[in-house]
Amino acid sequence: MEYSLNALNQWIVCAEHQFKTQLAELNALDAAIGDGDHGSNLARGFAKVVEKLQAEKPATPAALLKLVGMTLISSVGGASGPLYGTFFLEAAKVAGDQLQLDDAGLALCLQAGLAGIQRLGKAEPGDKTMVDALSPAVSALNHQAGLEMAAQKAREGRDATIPMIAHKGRASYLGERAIGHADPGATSASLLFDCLAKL
Amino acid sequence: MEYSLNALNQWIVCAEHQFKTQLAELNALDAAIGDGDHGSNLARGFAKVVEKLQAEKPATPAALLKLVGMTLISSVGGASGPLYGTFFLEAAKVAGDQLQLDDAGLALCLQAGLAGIQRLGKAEPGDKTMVDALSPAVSALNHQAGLEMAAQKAREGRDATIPMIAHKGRASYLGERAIGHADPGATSASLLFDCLAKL
Amino acid sequence: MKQLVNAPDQVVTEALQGMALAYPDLIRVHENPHYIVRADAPKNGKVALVSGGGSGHEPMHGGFVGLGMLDAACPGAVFTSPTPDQIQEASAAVHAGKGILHIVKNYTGDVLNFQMAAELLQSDGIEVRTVIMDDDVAVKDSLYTAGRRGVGATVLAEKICGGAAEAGASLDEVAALCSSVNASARSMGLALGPCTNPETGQASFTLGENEIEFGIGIHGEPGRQRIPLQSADTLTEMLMIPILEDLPFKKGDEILLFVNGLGATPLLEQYIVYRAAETVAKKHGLKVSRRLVGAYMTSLDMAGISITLLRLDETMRQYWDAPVRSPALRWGL
Amino acid sequence: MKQLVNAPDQVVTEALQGMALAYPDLIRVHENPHYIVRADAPKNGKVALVSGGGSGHEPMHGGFVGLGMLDAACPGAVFTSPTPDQIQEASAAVHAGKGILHIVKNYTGDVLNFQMAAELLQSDGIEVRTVIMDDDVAVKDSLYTAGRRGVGATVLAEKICGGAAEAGASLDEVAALCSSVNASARSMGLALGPCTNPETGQASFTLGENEIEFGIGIHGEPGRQRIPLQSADTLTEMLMIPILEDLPFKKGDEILLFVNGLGATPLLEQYIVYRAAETVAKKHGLKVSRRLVGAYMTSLDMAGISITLLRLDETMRQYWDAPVRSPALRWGL
Ligand SMILES: Nc1ncnc2c1ncn2[C@@H]1O[C@H](COP(=O)(O)OP(=O)(O)O)[C@@H](O)[C@H]1O
Ligand SMILES: Nc1ncnc2c1ncn2[C@@H]1O[C@H](COP(=O)(O)OP(=O)(O)O)[C@@H](O)[C@H]1O
Ligand SMILES: [Mg+2]
Ligand SMILES: [Mg+2]
Ligand SMILES: [Mg+2]
Ligand SMILES: [Mg+2]
Repeated sequence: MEYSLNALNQWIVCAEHQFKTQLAELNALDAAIGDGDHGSNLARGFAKVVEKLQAEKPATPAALLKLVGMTLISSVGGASGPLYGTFFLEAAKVAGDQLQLDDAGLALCLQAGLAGIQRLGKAEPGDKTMVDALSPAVSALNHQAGLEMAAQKAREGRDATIPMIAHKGRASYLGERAIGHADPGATSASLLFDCLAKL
Repeated sequence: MEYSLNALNQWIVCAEHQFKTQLAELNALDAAIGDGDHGSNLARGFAKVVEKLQAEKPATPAALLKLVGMTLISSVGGASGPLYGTFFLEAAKVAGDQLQLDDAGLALCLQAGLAGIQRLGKAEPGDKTMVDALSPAVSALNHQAGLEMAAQKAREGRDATIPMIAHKGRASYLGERAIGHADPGATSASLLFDCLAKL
Repeated sequence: MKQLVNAPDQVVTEALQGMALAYPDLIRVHENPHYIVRADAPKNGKVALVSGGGSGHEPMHGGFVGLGMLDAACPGAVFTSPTPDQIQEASAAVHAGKGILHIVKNYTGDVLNFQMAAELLQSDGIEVRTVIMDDDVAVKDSLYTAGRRGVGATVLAEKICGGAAEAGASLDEVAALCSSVNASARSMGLALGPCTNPETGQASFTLGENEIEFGIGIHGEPGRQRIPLQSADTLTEMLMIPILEDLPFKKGDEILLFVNGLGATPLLEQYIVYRAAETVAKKHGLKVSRRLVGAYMTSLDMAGISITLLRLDETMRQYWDAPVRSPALRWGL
Repeated sequence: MKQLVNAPDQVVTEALQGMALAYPDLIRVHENPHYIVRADAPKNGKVALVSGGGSGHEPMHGGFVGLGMLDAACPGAVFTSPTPDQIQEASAAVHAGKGILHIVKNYTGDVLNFQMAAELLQSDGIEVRTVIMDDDVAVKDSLYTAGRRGVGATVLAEKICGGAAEAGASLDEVAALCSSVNASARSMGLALGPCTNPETGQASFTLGENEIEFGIGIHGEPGRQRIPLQSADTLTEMLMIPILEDLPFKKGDEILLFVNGLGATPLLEQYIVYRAAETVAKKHGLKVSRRLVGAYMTSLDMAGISITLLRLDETMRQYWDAPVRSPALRWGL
């Protein structure tokens, strides 16, 4: 499959829609083991992103991904702002000046994005963060398993955070009390891959 | 009937017991149209009074009534402290150096006490205060109707405050919202007369 | 309701002991009876300012004891005015020969107890003046009520008169200034929820999901009216209009605007209300020249606010600006 | 939950506008992005101190902007750290050529956003040092967590470093002093009830009739442990012991004792806790030489308290005592 500028745009618009409609659910997940704002944070950030995409109409996948990353960084705040922001910025770097991405290209971009998140946040799989959803999903893409399978892996990764103790982010303060709750960042990451799978 | 030092002492001990056991009820009445402390105020004051009576063993009715009044003034605070304190101080003045009071003497004492309350607080019957229970009760005593009848009149006076709008004390801030609640001070006054009737 | 207390009947005593420990350089606390005095009392050459009232309104009044404000404060039981002997002893302890001003909020209990104390002091040859504060416009007709309550203007009067007393004003002058502050100030408040008296453990009233008490006092007594919650701007305007009309405040008046948190209301919300209040004041042509925002007169853990406007003259402004050094208000020193 | 707001998404903006109106002589508020600077910024000849974090902790940090304390504060959305561009612009606005100290509470979001901002500033040739505050002993093992949270010591560090910066200390000196305050301070808190985020309208957690959250943070995140309510003295001791043992504080140490109300807790209760805390400190042979009691770092309308102990050395004591003139802390001026 090929991912045109238009497709990437659709991806982000879908994500914006997801975060807006799942705002309360994401906040509730975050309230259980964090400070209850993850949904509000992403809804605010992606609303701004869509507004900017419409105003600035970036001309390449890289420009689009960079715009998304910069906007998230400057409008989300919290832990997820710099982390998701870096995800898109690093992806943009790999996208270079290609006018559209193929499957392998997309996988490389998202792989770089994930690496950026891990460099910044120092989280490993098993720490109960967004990395637990992103990592298996990106890995599926790397193995040409397809978007549907990647999204499936992201959801499994999210579910796998439920029994975990957190070692990063606010949930890590709770010790064993974090057990039994899905990580909000892993949940939002899986929503991102759900949107990718809809392309 | 004659009221010995002992009888007056019993009266106050009964009142102390009543206010202690009715503390929550008096507070609840006061919460509805005031600040919810009338029971606590009187329980605190009369506990101190009984403590002092036991320690100082006053020798005359006047000394006893004065001790009650002084102690209420110095330990109750609020509106009811000075008012009930004055009631007993004024009664003490009339008791003079008599060693016991007869019916007429008691009536004169309480009449003076009521006058003291009205001089200080400027309340008239109908203002929804303790005066509404005290006034008919004292008047019954003045007409030699007996303690039982006086207590009965005090209870009727208390009940008569229920439909009233208040013109004195905290309840006056409420306007029409005071309607439907018995005045806490009228209620405590009727308890005082109930104790008198038990002598 | 959960509270950080030990024995309910020791709340005031232990809190006072805590204050004594927390402010050793500013105040001294006396027990049996309870009162708080300036660490350097009696302060020669000045009129002594004494106030008091029920506890539960902290920092008022104990937090205002110090240089440039009160000489003594008498805290009663929670929401219960202090007793005459408490007031008498506190007053005697700070009297420095230039007389005593009692600043009394207009509640039956406070008025009666301060009145008795004043009589006791006068019979000991100490000169006492009393000013009754009654700035709450929520209480409409003083012919048929115990009269307006004393609320936020009390904080302003204590600061301004404290400045004057520190500067050497006579008892007559300080009393006249206090009356003039009272006559030039108006207040009104609202509550979003009740408060809980730690001595009784009971909430003062119950409100529906979406109800507020409008025209609230500061003792947990219900307000004048129960109305639905509205936006901060609307509610602020609803408080401001009766305040403005009552004095009335007139175009061009210079004012001090005081937005007061009643206890549990976050500063974030107090600032939103302050914004709305100053906006309304300016729309009415007033010149806002001095400001105070914060929880200075509380009702324990009540959520809500009150607004006080004071029309300033030059004397008031000067003594408002004068240095103050108390636990709760401090500047210039 | 009822709150005094207009539009939920305008809470921070309108509150900042209210602050700007309330303190025209002390601060200036910038919108888009949001930040607060000293009215006289940039202040020549001094290191610029910048802090920030989510809103909802007022007066921290905006209330600490002013002479002798912060040069700028960056408020994020409620409980959400500010963004890098906000921090960058605020820092650039107050930079006076002597470099910038970022005082950052240790939360992933704050750390990452300040880190990005520092990189942006450094690439513009502005020297930036960052000190991460992490004084909360409720978070045990930083190997397996995001590390200890920054809480009450932040207030103390901002005051003390502000004093040093005002006195002309270099960036290295101010940064070293800040690290030293952090290394010498320990804190812990508890909540009797949740707080309600005005942006979402949701209570942060639900507690039983008689339960409290022990080891609470300041963002409405649940604490370390849910335990039954106990007396103020017992709970204070339960907070004090882990604090004392952690540093550890030793017999003879001179300390600053800071009892902080989390929002809805009345001063009456804070004083009761202060009394208990100073008593425990003295029993452990500590010399309490400086004190702070009040709601300086809040979680909106959360009922609860936190306790912070700082081992003072002479430098810290001197700069603690130095004049400060900010909306929330003021003395000597
Ligand atoms: N160090 C980290 N590495 C990767 N992800 C992290 C890290 N810390 C936190 N997260 C993610 O961020 C999510 C929380 O984001 P959000 O609620 O928006 O920010 P905050 O915690 O600042 O309120 C967590 O659920 C987790 O997935
Ligand atoms: N001016 C007055 N004259 C007579 N009684 C009064 C007056 N004002 C108040 N009271 C009585 O005092 C009672 C309240 O007493 P209490 O609750 O102890 O004091 P406070 O109102 O100061 O809290 C009222 O119910 C009323 O009966
Ligand atoms: Mg969060
Ligand atoms: Mg009462
Ligand atoms: Mg009372
Ligand atoms: Mg957050």
